[in-house]
Amino acid sequence: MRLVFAMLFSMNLSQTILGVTFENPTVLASGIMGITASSWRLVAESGAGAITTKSLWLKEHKGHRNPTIISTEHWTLNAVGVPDAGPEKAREEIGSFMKKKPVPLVANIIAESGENFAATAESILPLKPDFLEVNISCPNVEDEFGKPFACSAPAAAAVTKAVKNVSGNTPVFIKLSPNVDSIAAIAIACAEAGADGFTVINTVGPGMAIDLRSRMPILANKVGGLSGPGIKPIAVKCVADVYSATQGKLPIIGTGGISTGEDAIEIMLAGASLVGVGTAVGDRGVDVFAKICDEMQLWCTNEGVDEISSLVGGMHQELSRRNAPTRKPSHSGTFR
Amino acid sequence: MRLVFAMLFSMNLSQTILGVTFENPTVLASGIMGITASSWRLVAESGAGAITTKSLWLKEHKGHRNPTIISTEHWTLNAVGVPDAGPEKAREEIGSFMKKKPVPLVANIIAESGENFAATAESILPLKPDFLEVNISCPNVEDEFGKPFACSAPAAAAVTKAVKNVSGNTPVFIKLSPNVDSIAAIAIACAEAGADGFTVINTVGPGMAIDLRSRMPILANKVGGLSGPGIKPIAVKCVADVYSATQGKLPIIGTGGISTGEDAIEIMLAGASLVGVGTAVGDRGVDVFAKICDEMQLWCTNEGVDEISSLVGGMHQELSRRNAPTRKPSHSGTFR
Amino acid sequence: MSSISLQSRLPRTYRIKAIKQETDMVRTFTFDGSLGARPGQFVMLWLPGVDEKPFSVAFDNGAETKITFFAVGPMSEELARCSVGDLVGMRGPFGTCYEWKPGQHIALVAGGYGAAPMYFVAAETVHHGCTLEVFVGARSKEHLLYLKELESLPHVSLHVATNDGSEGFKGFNVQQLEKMLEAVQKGGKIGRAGKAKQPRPSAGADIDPIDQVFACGPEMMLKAVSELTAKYKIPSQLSLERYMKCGYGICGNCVVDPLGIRLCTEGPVVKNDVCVKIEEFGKYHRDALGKKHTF
Amino acid sequence: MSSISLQSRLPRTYRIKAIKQETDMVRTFTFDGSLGARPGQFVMLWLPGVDEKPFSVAFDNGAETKITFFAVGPMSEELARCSVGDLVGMRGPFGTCYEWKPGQHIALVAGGYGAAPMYFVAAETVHHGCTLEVFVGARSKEHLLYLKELESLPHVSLHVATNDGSEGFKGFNVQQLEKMLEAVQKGGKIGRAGKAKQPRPSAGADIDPIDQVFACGPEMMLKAVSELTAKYKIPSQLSLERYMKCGYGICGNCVVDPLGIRLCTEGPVVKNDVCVKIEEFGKYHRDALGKKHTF
Ligand SMILES: Cc1cc2nc3c(=O)[nH]c(=O)nc-3n(C[C@H](O)[C@H](O)[C@H](O)COP(=O)(O)OP(=O)(O)OC[C@H]3O[C@@H](n4cnc5c(N)ncnc54)[C@H](O)[C@@H]3O)c2cc1C
Ligand SMILES: Cc1cc2nc3c(=O)[nH]c(=O)nc-3n(C[C@H](O)[C@H](O)[C@H](O)COP(=O)(O)OP(=O)(O)OC[C@H]3O[C@@H](n4cnc5c(N)ncnc54)[C@H](O)[C@@H]3O)c2cc1C
Ligand SMILES: Cc1cc2nc3c(=O)[nH]c(=O)nc-3n(C[C@H](O)[C@H](O)[C@H](O)COP(=O)(O)O)c2cc1C
Ligand SMILES: Cc1cc2nc3c(=O)[nH]c(=O)nc-3n(C[C@H](O)[C@H](O)[C@H](O)COP(=O)(O)O)c2cc1C
Ligand code: FES
Ligand code: FES
Repeated sequence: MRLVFAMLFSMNLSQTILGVTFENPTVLASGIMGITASSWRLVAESGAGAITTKSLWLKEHKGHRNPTIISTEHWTLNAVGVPDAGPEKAREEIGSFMKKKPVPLVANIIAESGENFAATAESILPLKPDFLEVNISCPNVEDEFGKPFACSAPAAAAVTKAVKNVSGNTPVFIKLSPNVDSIAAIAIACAEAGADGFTVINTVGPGMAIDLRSRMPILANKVGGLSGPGIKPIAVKCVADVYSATQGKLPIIGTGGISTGEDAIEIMLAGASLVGVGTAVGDRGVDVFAKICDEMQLWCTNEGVDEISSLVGGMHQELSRRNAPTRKPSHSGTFR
Repeated sequence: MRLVFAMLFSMNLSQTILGVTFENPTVLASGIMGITASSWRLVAESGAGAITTKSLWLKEHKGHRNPTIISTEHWTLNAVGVPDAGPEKAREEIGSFMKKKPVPLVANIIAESGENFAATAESILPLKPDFLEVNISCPNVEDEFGKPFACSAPAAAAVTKAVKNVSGNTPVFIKLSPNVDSIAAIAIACAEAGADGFTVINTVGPGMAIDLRSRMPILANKVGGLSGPGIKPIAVKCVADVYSATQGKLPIIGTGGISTGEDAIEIMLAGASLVGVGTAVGDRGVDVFAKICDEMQLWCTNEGVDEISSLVGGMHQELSRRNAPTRKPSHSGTFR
Repeated sequence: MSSISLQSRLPRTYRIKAIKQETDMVRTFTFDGSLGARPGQFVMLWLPGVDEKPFSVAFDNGAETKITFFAVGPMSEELARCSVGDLVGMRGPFGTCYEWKPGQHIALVAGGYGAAPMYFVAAETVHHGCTLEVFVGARSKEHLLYLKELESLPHVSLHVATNDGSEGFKGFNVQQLEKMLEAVQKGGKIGRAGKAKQPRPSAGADIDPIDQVFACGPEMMLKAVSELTAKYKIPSQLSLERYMKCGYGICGNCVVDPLGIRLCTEGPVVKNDVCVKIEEFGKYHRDALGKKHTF
Repeated sequence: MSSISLQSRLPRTYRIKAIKQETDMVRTFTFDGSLGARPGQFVMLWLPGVDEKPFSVAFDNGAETKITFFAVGPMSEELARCSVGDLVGMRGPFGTCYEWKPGQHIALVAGGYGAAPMYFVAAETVHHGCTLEVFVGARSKEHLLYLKELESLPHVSLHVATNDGSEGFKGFNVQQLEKMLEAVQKGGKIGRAGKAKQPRPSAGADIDPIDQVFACGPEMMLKAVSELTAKYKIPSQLSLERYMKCGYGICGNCVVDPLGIRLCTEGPVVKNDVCVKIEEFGKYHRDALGKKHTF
């Protein structure tokens, strides 16, 4: 199937972003099948253009008890609590993946303080990840650490600066939260602090589901972040906001509810250069990456799009073309 | 069908809240089939326990051009822009409804300033609505008026005070937005300003959908609020937060993604006394109210629940019973 | 959530495949693709950057969809400026459709762009062995629509009326309808105004009873048809229009007094026994703000 | 999103209908209701306020679901404290199931709680006219599970083994399996250890060739079965366990080296030709943090 398509539509999905070449725009989102090198390899073989590790801590970190992940056809709620065995395992798994690297690797790091973000980055950088992704937006550790850094412009900027101080020439992507008054304001603060790119978005909410008979919240953490098809419009809006707030100068990994090739194209039109895929792995299978690529190629071929990069930010260009220019980034840079 | 159920399960769904008796907990949410007395009557005949008017302005107010409402099986996006013909029509329609009132009427008001909220309330109060619902959370007029009042505790409190100054003994429900750092903090501020109850939640996001071929945002307003099944976990979480932040002392109209009797029971367990239903009218038909009531009765009968009010806040009671008490309202009063 | 599977609630853009200039104010667009619309149903037509409004489906054969529109205001005038290849969005189909039984003898009454959906009805009903009396009316000759298409159908007797008599009967098509209903009642003959194509055996002789009447056009015409068919106790189905936004029953803009029914959902095609209970029918309609306007 | 319609990913609580004390450490819960599980599949069992973990379905007849568990740690000990009427959540069914052809001659190898899912397999396979050689093993007599249930089935030859010889063959059930495979290969006879219920005509005489071997139990037993069936070139299906959280393929906790397959999705029942490629099989597994632990 994959092959047939691949042969029918020879359109090239590859792009080079900040010096790194991606065979296609799909990226395994952090926290999905993201624990071991074997897992990353299978995902790469299943068609992903790049993989992202599960968030990595400076020290071993326990997650929440189960249930940690539940879903319906409309939404997925998760509060895994970012478990991690620590840097030794990270070195072993990333090291083994890099030895024979099938696709670029994005190392996602998390910490409870700016210094520890920097220290975690330092512990990972020697493994030569292609990008660093800084998770300042996890809604599932508020218990331990309070509101995510991504909810405050100064805090987000401080973490960005701390990581940039040690990151050398490894591009640093800041992973933003949709659960803020103005994601554009946060993006501008991070950009001024030196961010090289953004991952937009982390999970939405958080939300809660209750079991009627036991009257108990189902998640052990009681609340968890929303993901899946239901959040796509929020992801598209956030990507559009960040793109216009940064005048499209910084690459964005558009993530949130992407399940099909058309979803991927939609979020690229909003401003994403790469497309993160998480929850859809559970809905369409691990070969969702190949499926999305086939669907993108089919669509692009039918519509006569021969440069995948020509899609990036296409909505903004169309709006200005119709001289209904999108508001110049006002304080909020939000679309109106 | 309805009748059959009604006869099989004689369990009583009625409650009296702030002196007003509701035959069942379902309430037509504002903005859905909410423009005329004829519309409200049909909804009442279709089983709603109460109806809410479309948001009413002090003066005629134009909405957005179409497309204003779009949806998929996962989400509905709307940016109607709160059109309203103004107080004369409101008086005519509400007046005609009150003449032979089948169910309680909640008058939903909106304005661009605290004074005008008060003025709008004064223009409506003579019509003797059962509750006033104050829409400080509409995401679709930010263009005209900036961030909703519901996004700032002082602003929300100021509007509440202004309305309470003129509302006499008509209960005032403040309609809150989920798109804030801490809905609990906003609720506490409004409660201290005299709010008699809350409607939780208004739409989520906002979000955006893009047409791939034209590369244009589909909504004329470019962005719109999310509603429907995909937002239920956020609504349930927000209701739980507001309930615990106000120690369950103020009634809540739980609204957001409610389509079935089990959804209604879930949000009541989170702390809602009444249940708003909007988007589901488009998915299950205008008789969704009767369907939800039948499903609630069926469930309650099977589970031996004979007092509908015993469901309200049931999750909080269960959590304390298991002495895993829900965090006492911390600043954020958020569940962890 | 069955309704969802039956209709698309998210517009998808299609390229205009062909444009036909019907009269100087009327055009027909043809799109590749079908939403599976039935005669009488409508779609929400979206002109990106302009507006989105309801339009009756003028034809849908499962492969192509046609829309016929009058250029009368902001959106329709923009539509009129579109060229082949331009993108127009559609979502739907929405609303009720005309209902008939195979072999029935049906009178179709069309005014203005109503001729378009009526042609769609005619094409489908003759498939089911129905015979049709089609009454098409317009101000004058040059405003008549879909005559050729209707003539091309079998089992169709065409009755044309123009206010100025520049073609066919001078007056309103509803007057012609009334003549026929009288004749039918009396069991007597009627002189046929307008060219009755391939007259059926009974032509000129006794007219078979009319099983039902379908009408689509200006509200005053519909009102006349409603009263007429009520008087003659003949079932009729009328296509009523009100200001529409969502098209699927949640915004409430198309609700009519005093029934509270939504014409995007319980309509646009409404049986006359319901129409007669709609007090605002022929009196007033509401705008985008819900304000009343008398006809 | 087909997968969703096939499984529930949101736990729903059921009241425990019956509790059977199998041994002092093992209980079986019966729930009213079915998730439509096939033999070998598992459900995520949720004890509200405690934890949620994977458990093999011990029986599902479309109306009732049974779970058999060992009280060995925090969650299972809490489970053991539950009484009839208590609420337990279930979501699923998840994972692969055992696959067979009607009329096959299948050897089932069960260790520990593996006897429970193996009884479910046995009950289904005999329905399809299969004949079974069931090898049940345990430390000693009092830890043997599901013997009565297995005996109650037709076409089942039961082979019991205990490490201490307190019942049946003294040693491991895999040794008995090996004896049989040898015998089959030689086409020779074998003396039957354990009580072979209603011996089939061929009993004591030549054993019909074994078409395939199913195994569920401790990893070291599975490893032995894997090597044995590879050596005798008999297809086998083994139920492998790894730490599981989501149960439907997104958390990645149950992924095995070096294949990267998820045992909640591509497993738990894995064909031996795949098992032999899993280098960590029999060597190590990972905990909730992804840290390796050797067996
Ligand atoms: C069920 C239905 C089917 C229709 N089918 C056709 C058709 O096949 N061909 C056609 O030319 N027109 C059709 N219309 C009318 C069409 O929707 C537009 O009203 C028309 O194109 C004029 O819009 P405008 O913006 O160009 O002019 P405007 O000046 O905005 O409108 C002129 C008049 O049209 C009516 N109108 C405007 N907007 C709407 C709306 N959103 N919904 C309903 N009425 C409106 C109002 O009475 C207004 O006074 C239909 C309307 C409905 C409700
Ligand atoms: C596919 C599958 C089917 C299973 N079927 C059964 C069954 O039918 N009956 C039964 O008694 N047990 C079964 N288990 C094991 C069960 O899930 C629990 O591991 C067991 O109940 C012990 O959990 P605990 O919290 O009581 O003790 P713990 O001390 O937490 O666990 C004891 C050991 O069990 C394993 N374990 C713990 N948690 C998990 C987990 N979430 N996923 C996988 N392994 C875990 C670990 O190796 C741990 O060392 C199954 C496991 C899997 C993966
Ligand atoms: C089970 C699960 C675990 C996740 N873990 C992480 C994580 O460790 N770090 C992180 O930055 N994001 C994490 N996320 C968020 C995803 O990377 C992604 O941003 C979000 O799920 C939206 O994308 P989706 O709708 O495609 O899943 C997780 C999401 C899910 C569903
Ligand atoms: C089409 C539409 C129009 C709405 N208009 C209003 C409004 O005028 N005033 C208001 O307070 N809320 C309005 N809302 C929000 C709803 O009242 C409700 O809070 C929200 O849709 C969540 O509930 P639901 O998922 O059941 O629709 C509107 C929602 C929709 C979908
Ligand atoms: S158009 Fe919205 S209800 Fe009819
Ligand atoms: S348990 Fe989550 S991937 Fe297998």
